[in-house]
Amino acid sequence: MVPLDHYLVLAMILFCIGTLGIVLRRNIIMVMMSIELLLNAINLVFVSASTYNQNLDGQVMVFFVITVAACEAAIGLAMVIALFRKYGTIDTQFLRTLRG
Amino acid sequence: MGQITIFYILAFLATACSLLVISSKNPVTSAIYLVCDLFILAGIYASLQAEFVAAIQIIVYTGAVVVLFVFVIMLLNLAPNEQSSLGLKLPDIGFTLLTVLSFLIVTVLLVNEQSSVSGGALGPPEAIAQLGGNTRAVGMTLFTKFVWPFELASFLILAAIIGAVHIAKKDPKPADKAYGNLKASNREKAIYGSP
Amino acid sequence: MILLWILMLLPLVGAFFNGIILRKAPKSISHAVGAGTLIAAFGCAVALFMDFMGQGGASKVVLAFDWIDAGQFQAPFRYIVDRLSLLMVLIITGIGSLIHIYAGGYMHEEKATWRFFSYLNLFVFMMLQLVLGDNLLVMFIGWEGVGLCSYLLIGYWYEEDQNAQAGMKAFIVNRIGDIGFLIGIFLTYKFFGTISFSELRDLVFSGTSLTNGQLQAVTWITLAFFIGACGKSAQLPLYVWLPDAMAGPTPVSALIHAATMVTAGVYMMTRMHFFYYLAPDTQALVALVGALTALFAASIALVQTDIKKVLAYSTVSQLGYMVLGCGVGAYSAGVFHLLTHACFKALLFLGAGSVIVAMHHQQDMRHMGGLKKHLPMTHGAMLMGLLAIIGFPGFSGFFSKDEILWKAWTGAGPWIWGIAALAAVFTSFYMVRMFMLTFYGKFRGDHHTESHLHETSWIMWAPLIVLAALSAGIGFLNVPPLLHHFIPLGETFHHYLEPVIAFPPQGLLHWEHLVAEHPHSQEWMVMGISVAGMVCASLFAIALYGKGFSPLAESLARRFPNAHKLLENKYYIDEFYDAAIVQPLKDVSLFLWKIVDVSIIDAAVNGIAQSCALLAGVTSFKMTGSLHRHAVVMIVGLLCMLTALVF
Amino acid sequence: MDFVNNHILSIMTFIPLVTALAIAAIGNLRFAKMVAMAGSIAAFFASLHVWYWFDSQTTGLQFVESFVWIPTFGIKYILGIDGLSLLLVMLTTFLTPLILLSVWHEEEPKQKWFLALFMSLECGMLGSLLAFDFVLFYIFWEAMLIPMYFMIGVWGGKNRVYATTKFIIYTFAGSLLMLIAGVVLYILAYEKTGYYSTSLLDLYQAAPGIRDQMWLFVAFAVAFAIKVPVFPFHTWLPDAHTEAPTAGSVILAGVLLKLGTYGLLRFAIPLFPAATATFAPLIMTLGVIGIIYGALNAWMQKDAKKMVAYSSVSHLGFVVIGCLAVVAGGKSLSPEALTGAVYQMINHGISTGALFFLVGIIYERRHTRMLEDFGGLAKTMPWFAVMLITATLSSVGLPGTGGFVGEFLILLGSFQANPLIAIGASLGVLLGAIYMLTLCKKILFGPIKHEENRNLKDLSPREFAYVFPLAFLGIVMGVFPDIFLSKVRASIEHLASTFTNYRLEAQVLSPNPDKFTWDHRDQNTKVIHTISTPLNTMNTP
Amino acid sequence: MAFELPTLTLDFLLAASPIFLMFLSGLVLMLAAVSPTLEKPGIGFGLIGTFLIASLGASLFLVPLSEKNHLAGTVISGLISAFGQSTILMISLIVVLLFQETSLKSKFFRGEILSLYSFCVAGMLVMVASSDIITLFVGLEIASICLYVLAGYTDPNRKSQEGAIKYFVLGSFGTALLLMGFALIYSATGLINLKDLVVQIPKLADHRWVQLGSIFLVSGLAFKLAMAPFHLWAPDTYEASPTGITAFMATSVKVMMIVFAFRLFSQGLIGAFAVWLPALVFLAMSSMIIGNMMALVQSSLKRMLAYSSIAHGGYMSLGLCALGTNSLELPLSSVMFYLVSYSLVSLCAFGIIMWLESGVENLTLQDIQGLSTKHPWAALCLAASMFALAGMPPTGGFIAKLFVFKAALDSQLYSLVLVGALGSALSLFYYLRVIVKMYMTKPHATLSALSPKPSLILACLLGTIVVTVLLLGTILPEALFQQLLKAAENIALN
Repeated sequence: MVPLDHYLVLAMILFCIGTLGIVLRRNIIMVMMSIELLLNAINLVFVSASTYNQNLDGQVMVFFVITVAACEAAIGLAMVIALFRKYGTIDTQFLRTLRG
Repeated sequence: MGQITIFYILAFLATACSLLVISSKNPVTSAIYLVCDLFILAGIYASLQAEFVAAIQIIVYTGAVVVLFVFVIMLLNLAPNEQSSLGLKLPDIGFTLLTVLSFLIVTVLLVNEQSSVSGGALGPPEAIAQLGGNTRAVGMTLFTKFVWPFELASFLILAAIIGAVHIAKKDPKPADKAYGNLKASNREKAIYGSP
Repeated sequence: MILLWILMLLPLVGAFFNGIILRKAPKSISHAVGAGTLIAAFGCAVALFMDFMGQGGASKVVLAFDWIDAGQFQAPFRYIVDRLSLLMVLIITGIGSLIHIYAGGYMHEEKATWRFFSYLNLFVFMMLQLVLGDNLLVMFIGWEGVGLCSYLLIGYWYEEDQNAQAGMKAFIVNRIGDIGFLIGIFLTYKFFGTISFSELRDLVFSGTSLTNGQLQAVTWITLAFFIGACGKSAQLPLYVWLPDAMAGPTPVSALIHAATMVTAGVYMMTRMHFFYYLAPDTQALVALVGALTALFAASIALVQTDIKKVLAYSTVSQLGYMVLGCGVGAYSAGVFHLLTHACFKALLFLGAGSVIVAMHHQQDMRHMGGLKKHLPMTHGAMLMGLLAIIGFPGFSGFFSKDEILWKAWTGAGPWIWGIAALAAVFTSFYMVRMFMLTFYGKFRGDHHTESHLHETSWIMWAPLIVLAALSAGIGFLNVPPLLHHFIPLGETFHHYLEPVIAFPPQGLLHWEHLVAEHPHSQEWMVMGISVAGMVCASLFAIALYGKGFSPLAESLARRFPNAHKLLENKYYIDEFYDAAIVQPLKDVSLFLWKIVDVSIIDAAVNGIAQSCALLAGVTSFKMTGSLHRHAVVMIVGLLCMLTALVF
Repeated sequence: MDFVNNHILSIMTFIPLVTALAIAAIGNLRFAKMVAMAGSIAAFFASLHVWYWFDSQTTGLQFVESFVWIPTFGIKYILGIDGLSLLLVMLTTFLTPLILLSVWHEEEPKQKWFLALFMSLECGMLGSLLAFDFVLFYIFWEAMLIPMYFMIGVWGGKNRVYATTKFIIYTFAGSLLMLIAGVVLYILAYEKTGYYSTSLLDLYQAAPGIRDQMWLFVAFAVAFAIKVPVFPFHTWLPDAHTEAPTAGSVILAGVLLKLGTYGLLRFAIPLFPAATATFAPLIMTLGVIGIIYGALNAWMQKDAKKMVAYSSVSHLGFVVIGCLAVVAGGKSLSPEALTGAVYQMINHGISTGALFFLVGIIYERRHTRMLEDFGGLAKTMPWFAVMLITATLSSVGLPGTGGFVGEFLILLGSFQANPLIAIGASLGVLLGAIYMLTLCKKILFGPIKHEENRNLKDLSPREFAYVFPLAFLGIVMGVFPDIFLSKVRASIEHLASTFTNYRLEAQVLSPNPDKFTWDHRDQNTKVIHTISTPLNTMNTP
Repeated sequence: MAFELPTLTLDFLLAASPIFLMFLSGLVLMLAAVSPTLEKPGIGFGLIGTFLIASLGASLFLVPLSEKNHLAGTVISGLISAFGQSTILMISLIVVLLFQETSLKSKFFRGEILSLYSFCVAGMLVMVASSDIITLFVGLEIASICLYVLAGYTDPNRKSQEGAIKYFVLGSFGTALLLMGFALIYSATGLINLKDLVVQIPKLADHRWVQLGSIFLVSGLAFKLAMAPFHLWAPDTYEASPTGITAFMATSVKVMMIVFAFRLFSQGLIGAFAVWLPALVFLAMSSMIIGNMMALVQSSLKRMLAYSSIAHGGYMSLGLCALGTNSLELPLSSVMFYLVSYSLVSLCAFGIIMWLESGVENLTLQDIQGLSTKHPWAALCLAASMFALAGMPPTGGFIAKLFVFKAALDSQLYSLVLVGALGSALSLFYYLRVIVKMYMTKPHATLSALSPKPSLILACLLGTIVVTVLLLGTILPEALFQQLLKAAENIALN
């Protein structure tokens, strides 16, 4: 049996990678894909914990997380499209008029 | 034994794919790696006897969400220079890597051999099997204990749809576009006096 | 005691009427009110005196009303009526009346004299507070009150910058002394629990002896009060205000800066004599300061050319004598000199005032000369004053000054006596010089002035006559035993004050020499030397200045240019004070304001705010609005919280 | 009538506020002025009522009104008056009508708001003088800042924004420290008494341990020191005074600064006697520095108003010294010095108020306050000269004026506590004369250098009417101080004795003063408060 | 284990009626948007107003006095929920009224926007009425997703889009943090309801994953509450969004998250007090410092208020920090009091800005120079709200601050309170700057560009708010506080 901690550490590693993606990539779509990575890391924790705790609530949670992920993706991508249509770019460098 | 080996292989693959996701120059490539990643994770879920989740991971996540990404990437057809550049300057990157690394170290430091307690209300896998398997058990939970959030999820999706439609729809009144400029010029007029 | 209240309130009423109600009234009315109230007050004083002496002359204490009462501290408006205070009251009201009368003539050319008489009356009121107060605090009211009136009167012609400046100087220098006075009060209260003269006196003279701590404190107390006296009575080193105070109208100089106010220090020391007797160390210092002041001021007066300045330095010098008298324990001698000095110095000042009026406010003796024929009355009166001040045998100054010199010889030794005697010689010289330069020789002023020279009106010379008579005769109140053989009069004045001035039991051993017998030969010798010195100095002065500035006088000045210059510039004391105290203080103040206050304290206060804003500005600049940077900050925050967990 | 008698303090406090609201609602400026004047006079009469019925023999609070305001936290609405506050209350109600008179001629429409602000300021001042509940006091104390802020900021001089911002933030920062300390004290009191109450009378029972007292005292003292202002915290004052309109300066110098010293007497000292005894030398030293420093600074000023402002720093130094003259080896406060301090507060309010009025009067005529622009005004404005000299003399503490009584008693009392301090402070008497007479000389005396000064009008009857009472009172206070002192005597002796009793008690209650811990739960200091301080006639629930 | 379909009780229907009403409102408005005849601002206003009032009424009057669980604990009715719901609804109503009188009227009162607005409110209502992690998450997401759209696309322009995207990206990251926290705690306990955690967590306080999870949870919470250093989205988004939405975000999101924090800290994680307290103290301190300091240098009013709201988040969490050491009731009710007073005041300030903005896009300090001469009453309201935000007596802001300080001092958080006090002093500076500009500076030319329409509704509304805030500082505090105390007891007993 793989200890639960292994799953959690894997999740943490994925979470960190996702975070790095958010921090480093300038392309908004890439940033959003990194967010998906984060959500996957979370799902991994929920699923593994659910199994180890012999409790299905975690898996139900994953269901909702996936739903939310879909919704967020929809909204986010809509925003990206709107932005691109109007200004022709989806570079985060473009989004720096608000500052201070 | 075998389980552990499989886990490590999958874990390695997942990490590798994730790294490729964030490091690929082309978003499409990234998306492909993301799909791979999701599949691998689905494998892990399956190995954890969470078949239902593994299934929706593939169907919904991979089938819908990532495809949506790919679709949008295609739609936008980005110029190459916008695909690859990094969001931070070099010193910042070093700093960030350091931060994230230390974050990881801290996390790993935190790990100890404490075993988690089981607050399980469901019982061992046999109980799940008795209920008719994982999918049915999850379904039952979803529709009894979590019926309220489940219903709410519909509103969530509805809200997302409305939002997405509102965002993506073309501006019905193009005149409005100039509104901001108008306001700006209004102020300038006030400052410099009208000609 | 109703007389006492009337006596005290009359000047106040006069001041009030003149100052508030009669502002638009003609000059004659304000003069009448001013002088009238004072004459009435003098009348009251005389009646009070008669009444008092009729009742045997024992001290009385009268309460007006409560003043300050806080914690254990009490200072009611309580007045002491005794031989000393009544004597002072008589001097103040008597000479005051004469000067008020005279002032009517002197201020004839002024447009509005209500202010002048109001101040003058107020001054008398304050002076009465000073001398009658039974506790130190009531005395202090008068003490500062006369200072205020002096300030106002010196600056009476305020349109001249330097007059206002002189008034301020007087007030501030006096304040230095006042701090000493205040500290004296605090010490007294701390160690004796009361500040009432009568109670302190009872305490000192009562059977219970003072503790060692109290005895030590007495030294400090007396020192502190002496600082006060130095300020008010223009002793070294605080005398500098008095010469400048001559900027005021001459009657003011006569009343305040010669006859009354400046003697307040002497009066106060006499009031506190039981303390001074307990502190021989202080006494020694007092005597030294008195003698030095006498000599120092007299030496400056030798070369002054401004008639009022000469008289001013002369006043300082004479005050030195009085203080010397106090210092050697001869309080009654000091007070006696105070009395005679009040008469002859008032006379001299008023005479000088007449001269000045006649000269159209020309005060420089270099432009006078030969006024005798134009101002015969003034000349005559001033001659009396001159003889009195130089101590011509038979005149008042002779008796009073001689007693002080003799007590100095016996009490403080030949050195102090020598200084005082030398000062007496100088006095004779400069007074005769002044007299000669003014009244004899040829007129040195311009023709226009000469054509208008004439004797002053009776209102001005009448008081002079009275004062001249007093200056000549008042000395006989106290004839020393040595001369009883020639003049069959006793030590009336000495006996009069005897009940008031006494040695406290614990201080007696320091003062045995005062009551000891001394051989008459010594006394004759001391007297002889001073009379001889006086005569020589006078003759020398006549020789030098009898016909104006003789070539000899000028050659002397040329022979000793440094000494002459030093004296002419008053030893550069004013300049010294300015450079050593005033300027540094100003520099420090400027430093405190410009550097400490603005650039350090205020800058620190503002700096806190500014540094916050600066920090925020830098942060704001660094936050470039980049999404990624925002995320990094979040991660750093998370990491911070996590680190707390690990450690 | 019973209602009035029972609630006279509330009535007095809130008449101005109601007036302010009424003024805000009134459109007509003339009418608004009348209402303001009527309101301020009504408040004055109310205070006269209090003065008349005030029992000067009792040590306790009088005219007490008390009800629980926020029961959950034990915050109460307690108004009361004793000797310490009585005089300041009188001063406040007395100055207000005069100040209103001084702005009577302003015809700008927004002047209405000035009046409203001023009346609400009066409410704040009276409230903080009368409040005997910490939170209530704090509310009035802070609320007072707002009208003052606007008065300086809107009606002030050229640099007004800087000055007023500095004023309010500085005071506010200090007050916040006090607020924290007050709340801590309130928690400590709860641990002693077992019930929550912010009533001052209950806070007096907190009796914190010696180390705690130190911190709490510092917090309170700093708050009040800023308000006073004590030496290193004073820099807001010259700015605020210089920029404030005349009316603002008068009330600022007249009453607001006194609230700082009043706070010391009412809160910092009786609440933390042990700390007071420890810090007294330090604060007295600061007081002396303030006296000399303020005086020297004042001497150098070229702006008349700034000069008077620095003189306030100097004069308030005396008051601070008087408040903290701890005698008898730290066991008692000197009643003489305390009396002097209280008296000096009033006197400073009157003399400096008059000075600010007078500077304002010439400013109105000449639109400059620079000393070099004047000179020789005694000739053109004789009554002005009389008033200025009177006010000056009172300010320099000439015997026979109120200033002398106050300064003398302070010096006398503090001499018993610490002769060096007193001697240092008495230098202030000398320096005071120097700069005040310089001021007088430069304005009044000397030749008329500027042609504009030749035709200046003397005081108008209105101006005379608001300056004369102050000048007159300055002299009355110097000659008949007992009128005022008799009212405060009992309270002051009580304060001094409370200090003694309470201080002894605090030492008993802190078993181990060396061990310092913030956590009072661990300390065995939960001794039931047996020796109750005989604070006053009021019972707390 | 038996699975039972939950029965719909009347209790549940009543308890959830505010939520139902708001969802219904969303649906109705969405449908109305389809019909061209119905898509008019007036109708939209009427509809949403009606629904909000109805919902508000339901939340106020259909409250059980003690807490009750419905649907397996996914819905909680009780005083705390009622507090959260009614406050959020009140805020929403005020925001709608504010929009009614501004130039954005035609943009805001459109079917899809109003429907999103309703959903958003509904999501918040769900969130405050639950202690189940899944429900909380879904509610939060409904609210967030709607807010992303509302913030950026009510009046889409470059700035608001930028703000929305930043908000979206960072918000998703924040949600991920929160979720990760939930997940880790779940991994250690296997429990999904905060109430159930009460028993488990104390045993597991040393458990590393619980600790890590707590920190993640706190940081997720901090993100949504806009607490430093998780605050950076707030100024950008607040500045870029239409002011009404900014006002809505700055207040109702705070209410939602604070009520969530109540449940989290006073129930779920109370046992792991030692873990999250340092983190929360760190957040509170940095929020008070950074919020107040950064506000000093802002020239845009909205941005300044954004930083100010960050600082206020710090003050509220100061009260939260007091949880766990002492009794719960006082800290809880103090924070609630703070919330109410802060929300009212913020709405007033934003309301004035909204009203003034009709001619100018992003109001800066320069624009309001000399405002008092032209719009004295608006200036007065803004000044009053600035003083209240700064916590000057006699406003409710002061009483709120006092209560929170008291709660924190009760728990010996001296340094924290000291920082809070110093921050307060600092904050006065920038609040005063607004007043300085309005009252003590000569009008700038831009003042004439401001040409708001006089509005009776707005005047009444803002006037009422100002008076209420003043009353909260003088007469009313006890009346409100008693109610809040009851609510707090409600949660503390469970």
